[in-house]
Amino acid sequence: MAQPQDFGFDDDIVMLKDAANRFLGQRQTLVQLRASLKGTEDPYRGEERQGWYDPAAWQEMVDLGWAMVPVPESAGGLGLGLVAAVAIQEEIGRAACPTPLSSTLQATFVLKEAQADAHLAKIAEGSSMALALFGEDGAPDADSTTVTANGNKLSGTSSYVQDAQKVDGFIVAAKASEGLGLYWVPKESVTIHRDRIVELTRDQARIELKNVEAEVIAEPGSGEQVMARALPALLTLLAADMAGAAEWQLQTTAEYAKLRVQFERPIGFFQAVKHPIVNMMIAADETRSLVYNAACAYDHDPEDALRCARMAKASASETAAFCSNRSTQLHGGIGFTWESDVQIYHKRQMHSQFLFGDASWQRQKLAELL
Amino acid sequence: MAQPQDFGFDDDIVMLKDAANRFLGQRQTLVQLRASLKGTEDPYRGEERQGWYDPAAWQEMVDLGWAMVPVPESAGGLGLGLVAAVAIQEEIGRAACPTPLSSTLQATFVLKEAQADAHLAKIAEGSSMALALFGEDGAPDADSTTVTANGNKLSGTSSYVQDAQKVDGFIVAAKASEGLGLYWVPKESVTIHRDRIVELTRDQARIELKNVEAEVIAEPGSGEQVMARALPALLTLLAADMAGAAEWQLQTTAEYAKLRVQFERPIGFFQAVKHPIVNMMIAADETRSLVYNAACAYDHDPEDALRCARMAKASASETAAFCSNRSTQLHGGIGFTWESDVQIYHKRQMHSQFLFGDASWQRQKLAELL
Amino acid sequence: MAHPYGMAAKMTEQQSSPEARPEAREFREYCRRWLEENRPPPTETPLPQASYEVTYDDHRAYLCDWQAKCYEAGLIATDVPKVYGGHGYENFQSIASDEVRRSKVPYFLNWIGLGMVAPTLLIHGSEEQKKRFLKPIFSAEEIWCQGYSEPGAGSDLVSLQTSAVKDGDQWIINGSKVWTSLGSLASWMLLLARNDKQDKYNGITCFLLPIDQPGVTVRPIHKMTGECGFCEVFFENAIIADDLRVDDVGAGWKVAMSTLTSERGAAAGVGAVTHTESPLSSVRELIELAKTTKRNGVPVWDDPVWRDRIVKLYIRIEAIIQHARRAPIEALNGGAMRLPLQSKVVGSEIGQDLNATALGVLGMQSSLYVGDEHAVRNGRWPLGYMNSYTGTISGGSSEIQRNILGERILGLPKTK
Amino acid sequence: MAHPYGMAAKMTEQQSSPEARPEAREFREYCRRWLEENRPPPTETPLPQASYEVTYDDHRAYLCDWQAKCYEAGLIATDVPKVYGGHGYENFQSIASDEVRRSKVPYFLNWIGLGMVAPTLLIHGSEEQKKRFLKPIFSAEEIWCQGYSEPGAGSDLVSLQTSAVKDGDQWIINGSKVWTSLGSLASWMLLLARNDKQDKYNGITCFLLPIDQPGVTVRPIHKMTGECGFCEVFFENAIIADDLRVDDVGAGWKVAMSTLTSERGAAAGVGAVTHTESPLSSVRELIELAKTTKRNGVPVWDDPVWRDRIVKLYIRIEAIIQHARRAPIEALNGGAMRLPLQSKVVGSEIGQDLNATALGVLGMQSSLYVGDEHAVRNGRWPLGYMNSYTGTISGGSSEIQRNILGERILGLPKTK
Repeated sequence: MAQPQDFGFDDDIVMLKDAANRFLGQRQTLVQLRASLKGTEDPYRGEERQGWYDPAAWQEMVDLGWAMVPVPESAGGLGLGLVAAVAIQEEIGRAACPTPLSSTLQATFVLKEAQADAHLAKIAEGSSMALALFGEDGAPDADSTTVTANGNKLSGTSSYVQDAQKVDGFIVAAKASEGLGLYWVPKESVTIHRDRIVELTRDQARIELKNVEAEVIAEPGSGEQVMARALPALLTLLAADMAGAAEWQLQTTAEYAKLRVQFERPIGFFQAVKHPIVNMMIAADETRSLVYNAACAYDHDPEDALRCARMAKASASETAAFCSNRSTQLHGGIGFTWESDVQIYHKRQMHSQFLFGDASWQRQKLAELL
Repeated sequence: MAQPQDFGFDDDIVMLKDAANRFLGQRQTLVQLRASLKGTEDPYRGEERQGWYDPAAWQEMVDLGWAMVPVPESAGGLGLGLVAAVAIQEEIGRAACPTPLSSTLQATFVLKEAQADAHLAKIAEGSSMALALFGEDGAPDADSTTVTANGNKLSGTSSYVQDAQKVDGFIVAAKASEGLGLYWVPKESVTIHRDRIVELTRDQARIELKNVEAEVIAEPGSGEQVMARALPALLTLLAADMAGAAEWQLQTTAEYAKLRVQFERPIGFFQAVKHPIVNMMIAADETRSLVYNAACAYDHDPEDALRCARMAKASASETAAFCSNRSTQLHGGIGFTWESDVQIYHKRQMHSQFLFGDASWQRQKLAELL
Repeated sequence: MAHPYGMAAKMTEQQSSPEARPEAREFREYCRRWLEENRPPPTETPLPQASYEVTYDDHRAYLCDWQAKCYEAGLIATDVPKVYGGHGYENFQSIASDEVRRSKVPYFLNWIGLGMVAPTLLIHGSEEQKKRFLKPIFSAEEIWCQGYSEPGAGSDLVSLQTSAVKDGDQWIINGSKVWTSLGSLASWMLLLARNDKQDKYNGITCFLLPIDQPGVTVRPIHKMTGECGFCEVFFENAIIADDLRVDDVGAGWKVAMSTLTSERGAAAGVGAVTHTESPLSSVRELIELAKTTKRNGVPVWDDPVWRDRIVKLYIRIEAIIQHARRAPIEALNGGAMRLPLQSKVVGSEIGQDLNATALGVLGMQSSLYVGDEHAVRNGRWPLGYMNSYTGTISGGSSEIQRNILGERILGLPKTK
Repeated sequence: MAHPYGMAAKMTEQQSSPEARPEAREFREYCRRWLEENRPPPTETPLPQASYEVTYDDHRAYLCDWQAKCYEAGLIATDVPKVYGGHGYENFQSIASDEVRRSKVPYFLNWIGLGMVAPTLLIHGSEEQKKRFLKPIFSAEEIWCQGYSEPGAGSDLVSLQTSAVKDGDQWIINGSKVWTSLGSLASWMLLLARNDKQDKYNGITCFLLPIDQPGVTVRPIHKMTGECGFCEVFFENAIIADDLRVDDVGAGWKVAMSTLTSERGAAAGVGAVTHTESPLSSVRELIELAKTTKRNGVPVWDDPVWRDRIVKLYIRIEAIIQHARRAPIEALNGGAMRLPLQSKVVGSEIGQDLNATALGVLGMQSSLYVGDEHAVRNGRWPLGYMNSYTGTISGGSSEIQRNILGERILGLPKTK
């Protein structure tokens, strides 16, 4: 299938990306996040940390139409596809913004592949939701779930649910005798056990379901296929977030290297600093090009979407690890302090690295396609 | 079993190592090697290249007693073990010296494990021999051989035989119905098909055996065990050679970086040159320490010898690849020319890297021991 | 060992994309058909992997012939005005070069002429120079080499010492050049020489030097592969008429930089194609190699450690291909030069890694070289590995490239 | 965030080797027995992984108690002359420290006192200073911190700006220090301050600063782990009596260097033990982790790609252990300082890689941190990963270490 040479980044989407960049830049969410973290720093004796986000910003994003961007027109959305969603997600990653939008965008693509227009319409109207797919071992397959479905009743625990405290409901993968099914449950009917995690910009939880009444999104037995079709979008969204964060890490480290003086020179003068920063750029750029390609493939050439998405996520995971490592190292002691934003991005990238499978997992799966 | 804290490098062995260093330094074998290569440079239209070595130097080495160093006293040797042999081999590697001694030292340990005193005695008297173990696919197991034994008659072809044109005879691994056996055949009874290889300081050949009369060294069925016991010594000798070559690569590159001026500075001033050279040192030193440990383990703690030897060869292969790459890169155009000795070491290291299995092979086998 | 500009060209290889203009579609169709119908028979001894490695006379004759044909057919100098011997099309050159690469026909021998001299002359040459020199470059009647690097001036080009002294209406040249690709085949050299020792940057002048004269001696240098891929050139009172000077006296550095840093001009301008293997075809070949190379009866591809390493390369190469797609998109490229300036360092390092990985896949079989009957593809992989250092060293080493990227793209302070 | 000298000590851990002297064998036996019999019960909240990460008062009390006991038993200050509070043995300290590490008992809190201040005083201190300060260091009655780094003087230590102005028989101190490990627990600081702004190297003096005085403010800094592992210390007309000056006025740089570069003095001198985990025990733990962590029912260790990566680390760690064996052998060590000067950069980088690899083995489970009931070993691996940057940044970053190695060992020209 012919793909547009410009990845489908038409003028509208470019404007959307610019607007997201400006909006997130102005909100300075991290300043607010820091206030919420006050007193929780110490992992042994600090207060309990909550999954903070800015509800006002979320409402504004809904009002700006971001949540409905990839929702099909049939369900009241803008029908702009993954390329547009990736444009937003990259900016969210660059801002390391805690927001239910990340999970909601992911959920949108699962719902879209399940043709669950009723739930898509809810998203277009401002409802948020997150994916609950994984079992306790965190294997990056939807069929690692240990939740079971008995008719419309779900029981069990779903692990590693992202943004659990921020969303209105969950799309739960559950096993029935006919195979994997996908279900929607409202926040109120589950018990959320908050994980204590390293990452500061997301919350994560195990959600416990005790014979909970659920709405079917994909009938038992069809869940695998729906997830298989949605997976490229999920991997690509995540990779886009990581590409945005990597670009932040690159630019912030380069700026620091221009300002920080040691041995009577800005440290960026020294090749031991300059060359690793260049390597950060090389890594970040490889990921970005692969992300745009993957988004475009999902929208225009679904046959090739999985191959492209695995490449994007594999590259993003390597880039995230490398840029996180170098950004902390090259900031010297400063980047190692709680006060520096460098550590916030470092942790977000560490977390993203493993979500839906790390680089070597993606490569292993990719090899099967070559 | 208790190992000596000094790896068994007693004063005698240290003196032996120093003497080898001086002797090989004085011979300047590479100058003579270059003369033999004259006219053979061009791979498409050059003259045939032969497996040159300096027979006079070899005779001197025999006279100095190097060949008998690891030969047991029961067979007329010095009985000094692998630590002493490694001391010599490291210097051979540092000099990139083409000599039948390398193969002969390896053969000695196979014969020793086979308790083949008669053949060991020949070595003590100045006879040279090489190992013929591998089948055409070059898998680094003695049982990859495709030579078959029918009684004392051998038939088939043995591939990747090192120093084939330099030695008086071969130890051939052959399969009989009872299992693997080891055999000695004189040079005269085989046909040597010289390989055209990249490496300049060794020769390599396929040797063809047509119903050849052979002397049994290890009875059919006992060959696997003999080779299993000898393998740590073979790996360690090779790793020692590579450690010596890596040290040459390190020192030569460091010297060049002090002399070569660009941008009004010796290039070693620039961290883009300085730091990779330091990384060469770090790599070379890791290999050396592991080599001495492996040699000592073989001599004093055979139970642990294989683990130690696989570590040494794995490290040596990584070090060889890295130091070869950096030595050529940091010499700029010069290191890329035929005239530079840098390319001779680069090729020797490339070759050694794969002999008896590369780094990832060693690690795979090592993992089974952990 | 001049910069293999083909690398940049390789990097910009793109997936087939729907042509905007119908006449462009038609031209592509024409190129494809012509190349199919005119594909030359293979040479007796195989051609080297890249055009800058050619040294034999029979290869030279064969390749000059081929280039002349392609020029006649309009695949070279496609966009150059007719008055200078070109074909006068607009924006068709990239289509022609694409098709040449895609069709796996031989590369063009006169790549320095096409890739560097012609673009330089088109910008800086006098009207007479353009009329005199361009056509024989396109048709490969005159082979060109480049005289920039010197023994003491490799990465630090501006420290070159070869002197040019004005003597009436001619210049007297003394000194030497090194790493001169095609030096033994060329009749002309694009030369940088120093007319003023006091003025480092403004004391360099650019000339067109006729090589066949008593004052010029060319000595081939063997590479580590054994091939004589480049030369040393010595000048002892060599003579150049003043009308063979390019641009003003002292403008040489400016002239050199405008060619060296202009990706479009240097790489694709008049149709230089130095490789017909693309990174994508190489990595596919590597995957095939891993699937067919067996040790103990098991394909190397079935070893997850090797597979992982190969897939890593595969992904990076796909990224490079997507770079080419992204580079022209202003909203996504992070600045016009950010991606193009990465192409040489990234492409050459991945290429080196790819070749090194192939040696690992081959294991002991990688020892077998050109001419060995058991060597896989006649030693292509060890040959390719060794030649890969041309990419990481020449035309601005990887170290220099990283300085340039840090300084020009990220605004870090200059190392020197 | 002072240099974790424990790293150097870890690197010199050796395999059990037959003792040359019978009295040494006997002493080792004694240490082993004593440690077995006196192992303290675990703390209520777990101790941090290394002594330079301690910040809580209950940990402080527990560890001071433990150190005092070990001092009484002769495991600390083993080789220090009795007149200074030591035990007066000869070459027994390394045995005692070995056994402390081997037995996995808690580390010693006063590691800066033991590892840096005591060796400095033994070489540069006055007789009075030795008699006054050494014993309370050994017994942990007085905890010490170190005041070298400043906000503007990290890697470039010599550019420090904290001023010391002589006023009668005392000095007035103004300025600030940063990355001060144990800053919130210490009562004394080993301080470098500038007495002469004109003379960069010879304008620095070393002092023993009492922290509990109005002119000194200590502000804890949270690390990325959330722990407050180090402090900022501000001086506003802080006062030091002249008899608390170490060595001559202006000799501070010399004093600092003699401790910083003396491996023996700093690392092992009087028995500083900052970690009880060795690299070898860590890699064994990592292998165990890979064998027990399952995804889709399959142990990660059965994935050859992860196994290969872990075995790579295993080999490098064995090399470090063998380095310690090789370092004293003149014929094999390539020079006395070649291996010791590598230990910090190599050890800290391998440690970082090891922790990062563990996160990969854990996959999503690595997200679970301290206090999460499902976290593997209460978040030890992500905690260890983040804290590993202390090793690669502080006490001379890896970049500075490579300069030192290139210049001091290989004789390359100085970068600065």
